[in-house]
This record gives sequence, C-alpha cells and structure tokens, in this order.
Amino acid sequence: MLSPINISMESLNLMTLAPMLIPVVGALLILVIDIVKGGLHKSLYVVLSLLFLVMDFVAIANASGIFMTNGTTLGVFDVMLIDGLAILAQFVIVGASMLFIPLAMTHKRFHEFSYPEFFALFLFMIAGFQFMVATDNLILVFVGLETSSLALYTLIAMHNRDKSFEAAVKYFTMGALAAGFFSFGAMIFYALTGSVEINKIALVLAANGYADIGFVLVGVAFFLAAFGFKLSLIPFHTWAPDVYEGASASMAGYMSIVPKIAAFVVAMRFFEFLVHSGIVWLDVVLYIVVVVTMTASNMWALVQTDVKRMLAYSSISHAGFVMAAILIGTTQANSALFLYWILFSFTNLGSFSMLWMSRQKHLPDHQSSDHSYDKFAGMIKTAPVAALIMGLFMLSLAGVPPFALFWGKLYMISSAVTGGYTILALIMALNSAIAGYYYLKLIVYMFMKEPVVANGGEVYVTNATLALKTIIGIAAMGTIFAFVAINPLLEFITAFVYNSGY
Amino acid sequence: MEKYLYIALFAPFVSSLFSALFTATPKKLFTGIIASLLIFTSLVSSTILLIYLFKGGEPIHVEMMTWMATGDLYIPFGFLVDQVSVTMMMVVTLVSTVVHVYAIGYMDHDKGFNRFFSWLSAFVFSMMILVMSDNYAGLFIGWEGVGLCSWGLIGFWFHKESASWAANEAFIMNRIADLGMLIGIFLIYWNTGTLQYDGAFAAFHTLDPTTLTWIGIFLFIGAMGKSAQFPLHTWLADAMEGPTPVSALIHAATMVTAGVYLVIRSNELYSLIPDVGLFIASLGTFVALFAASMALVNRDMKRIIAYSTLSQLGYMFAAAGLGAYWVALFHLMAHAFFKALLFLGAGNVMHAMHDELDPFKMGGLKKVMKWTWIMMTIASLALAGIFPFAGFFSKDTILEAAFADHHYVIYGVLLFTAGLTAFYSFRLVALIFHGEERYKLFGIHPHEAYRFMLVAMSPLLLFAIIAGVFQEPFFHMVEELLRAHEYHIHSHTTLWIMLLGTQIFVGLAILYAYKKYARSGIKVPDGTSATENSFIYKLLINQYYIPYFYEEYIIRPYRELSAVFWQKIDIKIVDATVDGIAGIIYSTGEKTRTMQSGNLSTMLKWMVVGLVVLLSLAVIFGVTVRYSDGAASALSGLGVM
Amino acid sequence: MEIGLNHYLVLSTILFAIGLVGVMKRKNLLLLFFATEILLNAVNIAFAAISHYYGDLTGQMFAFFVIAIAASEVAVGLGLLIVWFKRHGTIDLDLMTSMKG
Amino acid sequence: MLDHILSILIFFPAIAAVFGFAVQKDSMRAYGVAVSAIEFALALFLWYAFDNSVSGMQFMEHLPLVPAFGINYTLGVDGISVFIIILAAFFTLLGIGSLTDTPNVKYMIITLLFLQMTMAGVFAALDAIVFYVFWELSLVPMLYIIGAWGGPLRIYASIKFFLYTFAGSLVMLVGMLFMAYFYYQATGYWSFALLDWYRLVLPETFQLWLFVAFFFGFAIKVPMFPFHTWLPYAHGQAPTIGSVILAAILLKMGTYAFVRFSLPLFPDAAAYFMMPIAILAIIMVIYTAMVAYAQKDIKQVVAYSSISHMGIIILGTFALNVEGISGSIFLMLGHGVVAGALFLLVGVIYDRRHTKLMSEFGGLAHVMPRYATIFGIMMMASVGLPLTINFVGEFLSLLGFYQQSHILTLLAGTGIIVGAIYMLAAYKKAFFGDVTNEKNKNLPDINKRELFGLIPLVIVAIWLGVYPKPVLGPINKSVESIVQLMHNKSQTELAKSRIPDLTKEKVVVIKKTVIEEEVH
Repeated sequence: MLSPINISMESLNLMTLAPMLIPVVGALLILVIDIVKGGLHKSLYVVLSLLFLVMDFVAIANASGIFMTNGTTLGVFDVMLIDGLAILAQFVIVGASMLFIPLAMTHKRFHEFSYPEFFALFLFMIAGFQFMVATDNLILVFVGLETSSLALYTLIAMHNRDKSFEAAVKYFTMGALAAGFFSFGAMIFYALTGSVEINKIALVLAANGYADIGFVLVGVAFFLAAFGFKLSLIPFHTWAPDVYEGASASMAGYMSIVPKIAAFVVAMRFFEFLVHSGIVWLDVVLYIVVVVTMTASNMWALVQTDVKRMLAYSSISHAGFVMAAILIGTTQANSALFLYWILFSFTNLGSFSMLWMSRQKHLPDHQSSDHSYDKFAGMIKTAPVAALIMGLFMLSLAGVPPFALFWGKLYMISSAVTGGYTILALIMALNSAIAGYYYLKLIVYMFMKEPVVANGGEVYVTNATLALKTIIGIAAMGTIFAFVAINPLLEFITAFVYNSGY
Repeated sequence: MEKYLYIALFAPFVSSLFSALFTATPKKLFTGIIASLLIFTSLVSSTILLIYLFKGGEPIHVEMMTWMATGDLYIPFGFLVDQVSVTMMMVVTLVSTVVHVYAIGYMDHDKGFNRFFSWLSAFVFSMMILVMSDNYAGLFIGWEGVGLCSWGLIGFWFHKESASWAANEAFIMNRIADLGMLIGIFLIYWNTGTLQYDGAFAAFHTLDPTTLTWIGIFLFIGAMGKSAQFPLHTWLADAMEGPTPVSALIHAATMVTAGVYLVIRSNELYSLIPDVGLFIASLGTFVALFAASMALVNRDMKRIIAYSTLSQLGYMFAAAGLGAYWVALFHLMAHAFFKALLFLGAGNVMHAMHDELDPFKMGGLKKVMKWTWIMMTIASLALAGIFPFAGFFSKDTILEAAFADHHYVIYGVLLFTAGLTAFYSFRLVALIFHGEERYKLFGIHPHEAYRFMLVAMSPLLLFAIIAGVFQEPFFHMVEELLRAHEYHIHSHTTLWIMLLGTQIFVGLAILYAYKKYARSGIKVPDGTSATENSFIYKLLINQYYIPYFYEEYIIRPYRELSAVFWQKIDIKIVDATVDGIAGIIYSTGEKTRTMQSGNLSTMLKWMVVGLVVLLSLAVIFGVTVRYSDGAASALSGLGVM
Repeated sequence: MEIGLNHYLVLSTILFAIGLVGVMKRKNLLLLFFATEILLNAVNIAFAAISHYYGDLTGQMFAFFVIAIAASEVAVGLGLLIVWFKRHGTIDLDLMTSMKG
Repeated sequence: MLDHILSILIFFPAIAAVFGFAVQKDSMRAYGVAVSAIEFALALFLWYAFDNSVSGMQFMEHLPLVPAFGINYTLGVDGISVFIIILAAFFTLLGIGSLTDTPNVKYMIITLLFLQMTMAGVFAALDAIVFYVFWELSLVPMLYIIGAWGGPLRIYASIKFFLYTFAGSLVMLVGMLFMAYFYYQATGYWSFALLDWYRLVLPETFQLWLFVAFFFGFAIKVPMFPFHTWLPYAHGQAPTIGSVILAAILLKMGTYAFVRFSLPLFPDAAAYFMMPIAILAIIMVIYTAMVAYAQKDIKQVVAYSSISHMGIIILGTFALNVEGISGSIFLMLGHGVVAGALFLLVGVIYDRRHTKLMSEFGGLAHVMPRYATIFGIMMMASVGLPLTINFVGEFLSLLGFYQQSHILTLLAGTGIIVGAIYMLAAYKKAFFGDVTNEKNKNLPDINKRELFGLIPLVIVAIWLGVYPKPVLGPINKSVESIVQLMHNKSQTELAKSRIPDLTKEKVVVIKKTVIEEEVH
C-alpha cells in the first residue's frame, strides 16, 4: 500500500526552475509562431530571443538576490541546486548569449538564421546549459549536457556548408563517445556510493576513507575524459579546431565560451572535493593535462594560417589556463576562473564577431580560407577603426595590460602563486608570452603589411549592420575599460564563490 | 687678485668660443688677432699673479661653484693659484701667446684658420683648468680637455689618413692612462673622503704605505700617458702629424708636461713613498736614454724634436722621482721655452721647404733663413745644456740631484744621454742649415718666415737664453711649497769637475755632430749604406719595433677579436640561442600538428587513448597505493602539492 | 553458479570495451553510431544491476534517461548522416578530412 | 592642478592622441608639436613645483582601482623619477618637432603621443600593477613604430623586441604577485603599493628568488648581456624617431626599475648578487664595446654603445652606495640625451643617403661641417669627456662601485678606453679623410628642422655636464633615503657591510682600504 505522495509546493521551490523555464517557453513560442505563420523575417526571432534572454537574465538576477539573503537554495526534490556557482555561471551563459544573438542580424543573408528553428534550438540549448550548472545531480547534469549538445550539433550543421556538416558529424560522434564516458563514470560512482548526487558521493567516499581508491580513480578517469572533451583538454581536444573552423565565426565564438563555462562549473563541483581530499594522482594528472593543454595548443596555434583556426587553438589554450583553477582549488582560484571567463567572453566574442563581420558570401580566388591571415594584410590602411578594434582584441587575448584579459590572467596567476603552485605560475606566464606571438602575427598582418589584393576595406565590414557594430562596440568597451569593472566584479564573484563553499 | 685669476682662466675660453663662431666661414684674420690678444690678456693676468706671489703674497684659493655633490662626495670648481701653479700658468700662457701669434702667419693659407684658433684657445683653457684646479677631479677635467684638444689639433688636417689615425691613437693612448688616473682618484676618495688637494694631502699622512703606493702608482700611470712615458710613448711621435704650432705648444711645452706637473703637484704623496719615486726616476731615466737613442737616426725633423721632448720629459721625471720637485718644475719651464722655440723654428723650415721634413733633403739653409738658424742653434744649445743657456741650469741641477742622492746609475745614464742629446740636436742643425744646399735637387725655393712670426718667437729666444738667471729666485719662491732643498755636492772640487766634465762631454758631442753632418757630400740615404743595414740602425729607425709590436699584437688581435665577438659569439651563439628557443617551439608545433589529421577515426582513437592512459595511470596508482605507502610520498615529493 | 552483481558489471565493462573498439575501428558512420549505442547500453545494464543491488531506484531512472538521450542522439545523428550522404554519396569516415592541421 | 599634475602629464597626451584622429593629415605635425610642447611645459612646471628639499614622494595621487586585490592607482615622483619624466616629455617634443618626412605621419604622431603616456606612467607609478600596466603598454606603440616604419627586417625586429620583453616581464609579474602575496601573509591585506612593500622585510631566500624573477623583466629591458640581442635588431630596423625614444627613455625603464624595485625591496639579495651582476655589467661594457667596434653600420655602433653604457649604469646601481646610485641615475639621463642625439644624428645622414654603412661615407666633415661638429660634440659626450653630461654619471657610477671592488672597477673602467676606440674609429671612417664617394659631394648640411632637435640636446649635454647640481641634488636626496632604507632593511652581514649606513656621523673616517682586502 503506497502512502499518497504528500509534497508541499513550498518545498518544491519551483522558483528555482524559473530561469530555465523562460528560454524553454520562448523556444516553444517561436515554434508556435512559425507554425501559425511561416516565412517571417529573422529580426522578429532575434528580438524575441533577446527578449526572453533578458527575462532570463532578470530571473537569474532575482535568484542572485535570494542567494545573497538566504544562501544556497535547493528545489524540486533537491535536484536543483541554486548556489553562487550556478548563478554566476548562468549570468555568463545568458549574458554571452545576449551578446551572441544579435549577430544573426548580418548584412548578407546566411542560411541558418532564416530558420526559426535555429532560434528555438538556441533557446533550448541555453536551458540545457542552465540545467547543467544548477544541479549537483549527475542525471540532470547528463540530461542538460545532452540537451544542449544535441542542440549545438544541429546549430553548427545549420550553417549549411560542407565544412559545417563535417564539423557537426565530428563533434557529434565524439560527443556521443564522451556521453558514454560520462555515463560510465557516473555508473562507477553510483556503484561505489549508491548515489548520483555529487555532495552525497563526496560524503560517502569521505566516510569510508576512500577505501576503493582504485575504483574511484577509474571513475575520475572517465569523468576527466568526459569533461576533457567538453573543455577541449588535450588529448580530447581534437574536435575543437575542426568544429570552430566548420562553424560560422559567431557560433565558434559562442562555443568557445558558453559550453565551456557550463562544463567548468560541473568540473568544479565534481573535482573540488577530490582535489581537497588529497588524491595526489588527480593533482599530478590535472597538472600534466593543464600544462600540456596550455603549451601544446599554443604551439599549434603558432603554425596556423587561418585566423579562425588560430583562435580555436588559442581558445583551447585559454581553457587549459583556466583549468588550472580547478587544479589549484582555492576560493581565489575559483573566483579567478569566473573573472577570467567573464573577461574572456567579452574579448573572444568580440574577436570572433570581427571575423564574422568580415565573412564573405563567396570565397574569392586569392583566399585559401574564410579568414586567412592574408585577408587582413594592410587592414590599417583601408579600415583603420576595424583594424584598431581587432588589434585591441588581440592584445587583450595576449594579456597586455590594461585590457580585459590581463586582469583575468593576473588574478589567475596570483591564485597559482597563493596556492603554492610556483612552477605552474611560471609556466602560465611563459605560455602567455608564447601566445603573444600568434596574436601579434595578426597585428603584424593588419598594421605592418601591404594588402595582398587592393581592396577598399569593405571586405572587413561586409556583414556590418548596426546590431553587429553595437555588439562589437560593447565588447571593445568591455575590453578597454575592464579595469573599472574589475573591483565590483571581483567582490561579487568572490562573495558568491565563497558563500557556495568553494 | 681673484679678478686676475678669473681673467687668466677665462680669457682663453672666450677666445675659443669667439673663434668657434666662425668655424664654418672662410678665413677671418681678426679671429687670429683677437684670439692672440685674449691669450695675451691671460698672460698679463698670470704675470700679475706671479708678481703678487713672488712678492710673498698668499696663494689664492677660490671656489667658483659646486660641480658634483652626492653622498659624501663634494667636488667644486675650485681654483688655486700658488707658486707651483702660477709657474705653470706663466709657461702655458707665454708659450701659447707666442704660438698664437706665430700661427697667424703659419696657418695663413689654411682653410681651417678660424677652426684652428678655436681649438688652440680651447687647449689653453683646458690647460689652465688643469694647472689651476684645486682638486683632482678638476685636474682631470683639464686632463681630458687637453686630450680632446690634442685630438682635434693632431687631426686638424683630417683629410689625411695618417693625421686622423694619429689623432685617434693619441686620444686612445691617453685614455688608457686616464683610466689609471681615474682609479687613482677613486682610491684617494675612498681613502681620504675628499678630492681637494689640501684635504687629501693632510689625510695622506694617516694612510698606510700600501694604499699610498697604490695611489701613487695609479696616478703615475695617468702621468705616463699624458707625458708619453714608455710604454705609452708611441703616440707622441705620431702626433707630429698636427700643424707645427700645435707640436710646439702641446707636444713640447705644455700638455706633455702635465704628467710631470701631476707628480710635482702630488709631491706630498710621492715624498711619502720613495720606492715609487725611485721607480719613476728609473723609468724617467730609461725613457731619456731610450728616446734619445731613437732620435739619433730618425730622418723626420719633427720626430727628432719629438723624441728629444720625450727624452727631456724623462729627465723631468727622473728629477721628480728623486724628490727634486722644484728642479723638475724648473726644467719643465726652461724646456718649454727652448723646445717651443725649436719647434717653431722647425715650422719655419717646413714652411720654407714646402712641408718637407727630411733634413737630409735640406742643407745650407742658413743663408736664406738666417734668423731661424740663429734661433734654432741657440735653442739647441740650450737643449744640450751649454752654459749659459737655460738648459744648463736646469739639466745640470738634475744631474747634481741624482749624484747627490747617490743614484750613480741614474746619474751616469743621464749624463750619457746629455751627450746623445747634444749629438742629435746638432745633427739636425747641421743637416738643415749647414753643408751643401741639397734642397735644390728637389726644386724648392725656400724663404724666411714672416717678420712678425720671428718677432713673436723672440720672447722664447730671450727666455731660452736667460732663463737660468731665474733659478735662484724660482727656488726661493717654490721652496716652501715643494719642501725644496738646494742640491750641493759637498765637495766643491767634485762639483767643478762634474760641471766642466759635462760641458766638455757635451761640447765634444756637438763637435762630432758638426763634423759628421755639416760637411759636404752628405747624401740622401737610400737604404744601401752599411750603417743603414746594421742591426742597431734598423732597431732605432723602427723605434725598437714597438709600433710594429702594438699593431701586430694588440691592435690587430683586438680588431679580429671584435669581429669574432660580433659574428661568432653575438650572432652565432647569443642571438642564435634566443632564436633557437623560439625555433624549437615553432618547429615542435609544426611537427606535432599532424596529430590533428582531420580523420574522425583518428580523433576518436585519441580520445580512447587518452582514456586508456588515464585508466592505466589510475590502476597503477591504485595498485601502488594499496601495496606501498612509499610511492605516495614519492609522488607528493614531485612538488605537486 | 549464482549470477551476482559482479557478473553484470563485468558484462557491462566487456560490452563497453567492445563499444570502444567499435568506435575506433569502424569506418562506416552508421556502424560507428551503433558502436556508441553499445557504449550507452552497456552502461544501462550496469545501472540496472546496481540499482537492483542497492534497492534504489535512482539507477533505473538514470538508465531511462540514458535510453531517452540515446534515442534523441540517434535522431540527430541520423539526420546529419542523411544530409551528408545526400551531398557526398558516401558515409565513409576517411573521406571526411577537409579540415586538419 | 598640482594635486593631479602627474595624472595630467600621463593622460593629456593620450587624450590628445585620440583627438588627433580628427586632425587633418597636413596639420598633424603642428598639432603634434603643440601637444608635446604643452606636455613638456607641464613637465617643466612639475620641476618648478618640485620641492628639492624633500627626499620622499611628491605629488602623490591615490585612487582605488581594485581595492579588493590591493591594486590602487597610486602615483608620485621623487628626485629619481622626476627628471626621467621631464626627459621623456623633452624627447617627445624634440622627436615630433624634428620628425622628417614620413609616410602616414599622422599615425606616427598619434603613436608617439601614446608612447609618451606610457613613459610618463611608468616613471610616475607607485603601484606595482600600474607600473606593470604602463610598462607593458609601452611595448605596443614601439612595436608599431618599428614594425610599420622600419627597415626591411622590421617585422622580425619588432616581434623579437615585443616577445622578448614581454616574456621577461611576465616572469617579473609572477614575482610581483609573490611579493603581494607575502605582503598579504604578513599583514592580511593585499597590496601592490610600492611604499607598502618598502616596509616589508623578507627572509633572504625569498629575496633571492624574487630578485631573480624581477631581474628577468628588468635585465631584458635594459638590456643586459646575454639578453641584449633584440636591441641591435630593434635599433637597426627602427626609424630614427623610434631609435631615439627607445634609447633615450625606454631602456631606462629597466635600470630605473632596478633602483625602484630590486634595491629597496631586496637589499640582501642585491648585496648577494652584486658581484655576478657586476660581472655581467662588465661583460656588457667591454664585450659590446668590442662588438660595436666590429660594426659596419653606424647605427649599430650607436646601438651597441647603448648596451655598453647601460653596463656602467648597472654597475653604478649595484654599487649600493649613494655615489654609485646617484651616478647611475644621472647617467640614465645623460645616456638618454646623448644616445638620443646620436640616433637623431644618424637619422640625418640616413635621410640624405638612405644608407647607414660607414664605408659609404668618409670625409663628411668637408661637406657637412656643422653636422660634423654636432656629431663630434655628442661623440665626445658619449665617450664621457668631463664637462659633458655623461662624465658626471660615469664618474660617479665607477667611483661608487670602487668602494665594492677594486679589480672589477678597473675592468669596467676599460670601458672608457674601448668606448673611445669604437666611437673614434666610427667618426674617423665617416667624417675624416677625403670625400671619395661621388654621392656625398653635394650633401646639404644640417637643416633647421634637424637643428631644432639637436641644439637643445647639445645645450643640455653641456649644461648638465658643467652644472649638474640642479638635477644631482634632488637625485642625491632621494637616493640617500633609499640607501638608508636598504641598510635598515638588510639582515645579512654581507648586505650590512656592502650597504653603507648614512646615519653614522659624517667624519672623514679612514676606511679600511679596499685594495688591501683584495690583495690579501
């Protein structure tokens, strides 16, 4: 005889779901509109998506207000976990998405944006990411991960070029493998502890003193592989350059930011307790992975001939750099991760948007790829403002002060220093110097070379519309004047991270 | 009196600046005249100061302004006119006045007339700073300043390769010595806390002998360069590339004696370290002989006089080293007069002979250049030390001093050198003015110099004749400052024998020179005679192969080593390392990028391989932890935690 | 012999390994998708077994979600595959190498 | 205005540069001269308002930037930095004023104004991060100047310049973060303020490591042997104006930073590393002088001579006494003036002949007497003739170091010999002899625009050589306080013995002789 299920709506705390539901509702609305009346202009969908994202953002802001007064809240059978990390990550996710979506308003028409489904999938994907970060239940993580991933594969494929299909297939297949890794890893921990909630897993493991350390490590290895795929850590990174190249530049920029922050938050939740429980193996492995990811991807970025592919490798390197925060595992490091990523999202979205703005509909003969270095030669002569902005983004990515990313690097290296990882701090610093070369290479092309083929500069702004320019302007402002925002950001982030217990 | 001090000091400076205004314009006669007048003003002021001091006035010490002051270091622009410096001022201004006037004529046709006077006056100014400064740093200003002017004047005819080479050689050689001087100054500062003469001298008495010896040695190294003592002597002969008035003023009368002045100035130091003094005296004696020997065979009129200068500087150092500072100073003064005269005379001859320098190509010039002949003969007599000319009083006193101090070797060598001096001086006079008129073979029509040039030279002639008169008054003037004592050989008989003996020896040398070179039938040497092929002759004419040695074993290796440093070390090693590191990083990227083959199968394999590696690491670690506690600590020892 | 939890787990591991080998070896895109399905279903077996072992429903829930996700994965995967086949007339992996380096 | 004069000095040129985009191309030069003249006037006003009797920081400004992490916008100048700021403004004015006809002159002037901002910022910053910001930012305009207006190898040269310096300063950044962390550990607050750090006494081993970290950043910038190879390329390829600013101001950042950071923060380490660094400095002096002698390109001669002079500056800095440090700071100014002028002079001839090879010239003194005169004066200043600006610095630097080591000073002193050798040889090759090359027969002498750049430098070179007091006085004051600070902070016997204590009564003590120690 089952007793009737008696659950008070209070304890369900459905408000915790609000931020995720808003994009879902938005996506459904878009689909309904399309069914009712097809063939509407993309600007409608762009604005609608933006509207729902704004509402989402407000909802998160509301949640952050609650967090500040009440601390961490659980909801929906304790599956939802709204702590500082979740809120911060959602801010980044939704904020970056808001910066991304106006990029659809290009001057030239591109295939994907003519489908309303694109926007619906996009909103679904955001909801998936939000679920991923706002829980410590591995099931929900898995569901969120796959929801967003599947949507993302489709979005990439919608660019409708051979290369984008190839990229989608590669990404998809490897993603499926990673999903296998993730589920197997979850299974091992379930077998070991009888739970799929990270905090319970941690409690049980700590209670039995990591008796089955060998199996724990096997599980960790599977998880590391799964997160390694998502975070493009070497050797699980191989999809990244191809997918970035195949996807549209705006999508590539988006991919370098949002999926990774979601994965970082999950990784942080998962590895936090392991790192702190003194498992040397994990330290060693993470150390090696971080260093190899930073360094090797830098070396590969050096030899690229296409700017977008170079930026892809550079994104891998940045991910490795930030992964160090999880290795270090102090509050400062975790705060540094968020600070870094927020600043990175401005700069990186900005630079990818610049590429996007210069995307031609058809490839001219003298260009080997969409964004080859040659294309940017002598840009200062024909499009000085665009060249200056692009140069600014490159300097920021290289970590030249006082531009945005410098502060991220500063705080990140400082956390390595504070955490006692001196050698790591030095490696991080020197890697920034190596990275300087390839960012500089683009600056050299733009400022110090003559154009390969005479052009009036239109090629660099062929897609420019007010919307694109606004986004790039916001990114540029954010990059230049980051130093004003560092203090409030830092205080905000540190408070949230600290109060979440990380 | 301070007024005169400043006039004496700055008149040459004004003169230099004034002439400098016209360096880029064609010849302006008035620059020469105004410069000469200003230098003359300086001479007058110096004379007033001399008279003041001679009458027993207190030394004048002024501090114009601070130069450098930091930490404990305090260096002012301070000037001191005492008995010693006023003597130098007199010598400098007198000779320079003469040379300035003379140069108006000598540089008559030169394009760089105005530039010449600017440099020349600048030199006088530097020299005045050198002698008047009241501290070692100020002395060093003048020291380097005269070096600079000497560079500019030796290389005055810079279109000549040899001239600019000689200028650089002189500057660099002097720099080598200046380093020694600089080190000496540092030592003085860190040991006494001051660079002022009075303060430093007072402190010297409290220092230990080792330190003093080092100070003495380093200061003397400085003096060696400026006074062209062995082994830094080669520049002086090469410096004869400069215009002759320059040689007269700088490389005979004034600048080269700065080294002697330094030793005399620092007499309080050197009297505390007699060992160093003896070394100085020995070196001076050696140089006296060494230089005189080279003068014996040389065939360049100006170089012969230059070697003679070198030789006489050796005398001065010998005196100063033996503690006979006033004798050295007196010889310095006397020498300045007759040697400048000799040079200016040589300048007349050069002018007459269209810059021909080989005396073998002259001969019989006394007919056309009577006054020059007289002047040069008297100057040579003075140089040889014949009574009653200036050289007799000064040089003989040096010999007496050496004898009285029982340094018989020094005495002997110096005496012998006196004979050599007489010989080569009159060899020169004989070759130029006597004998056949060989110049006719070369189609030259010599003429006497301008009258005003000869008049300008006359003060020097006068002093070359009568300077000896001033020996006693001079002695009394500087007595107090230089703690001088008159050198008296105890036995009058000895003294007389010495005096007479010296005179006879020197006289014989002169006669021999005349006999050998004033006769007819002298030929221009062509490298065939037996003498010219003898070992000694070759050794002497090649200056003991020292310039050759420098060229082969110092200059050339330096040049080659520089090239090696640049091309081998800097480019091939240091820079290549930097580029190599960058290259390694780049090529690693280039090589490993094939890992990204683009084939999905490979990409999947990488993922699986990554997982397998992680798993095997996990298994290995799990197993090790289970079976050994040691491994864990070893791992944590890697510095991960 | 009693069939215990360990047997299920071993079976699951073996299946997973088979899946991995398949992922590495298959050059045909369709067969590759099959291999990934094997991976996920290997996990499902283990989840079900563990769930039974602990008497806890979470594992089974996880398994259901995995099944659902596997299904949607197939949908997306097949969609991509069809487009690819339409364009190129082949689903051989080795011909899919336009981007590299 | 006085309260914010440093900020005005820093940001006025930057704002003016931004406005400069709106100025029409042909009027840009006038705009540049006007802006830099105002900047220079401001700098002079700074000097006028500067209180010579104060040894500490003046015109302090404070604005929290990232208080949570201890980063504040703190500015201030003392006797050490004020003159370098003035010199930077001076050179920007002269550089823009004497700028020859360049393509894209507008961008060039805008870049120079940005560069001026960073230069003023570096020397006025009293917060390590602010310092670092300007330090790194200064690379960017210079990168552009070399890369866009340089010679055939300009891209290689500019990238090498950028990356080399960038790599070094990142290591330095790690050092700074450590320093801040130690401060945090000691006090519980994050702080990057230099004046806070000054109060921190670190254990010797920490000092050693941190010193090394900072050393990389500074040594590459200076540049010290063996990190110097970027410099010849940068100078060789840079346009005249680039070389001038690089030599005159940018290199000084490294040596200035040694005085500002390494010495007062790590006195024990400074004393510990004194000898190795002195040996490096001596290698710089002699080795690079010899390399300079082997050069065929006159600009490379001047470039290597810069390295050689920087060796003396380093030596003076690591004398660790007032005389040496004051001398090295003065020599920074002196070398700035002289090297800047020499590069301008090389530029004059390059503009006329488009070659810098000495073999192309010879006998220039005949055709260009005014040029030869100014070159001669600057050459003599470069070899350190007394009464020129360089002598004061060199003399004091060597004098200072003599207290520490007899033999090493003697070796370093050979710099005055080898320096004379390459300079005179170069001068002889270019100016003396007959005019052999037809192309040189009708070269015009120096023109008004070039004189505008050169005459002030000649005047300064001689004025400060004759009467250094107005500059040396304030420098001395501030250096004394730094030396005293170092002495008070030092813990090891070695450091105590090497860094003099200035509070001792000033009597002329007969110090134990230096030589004796070494001989025995």
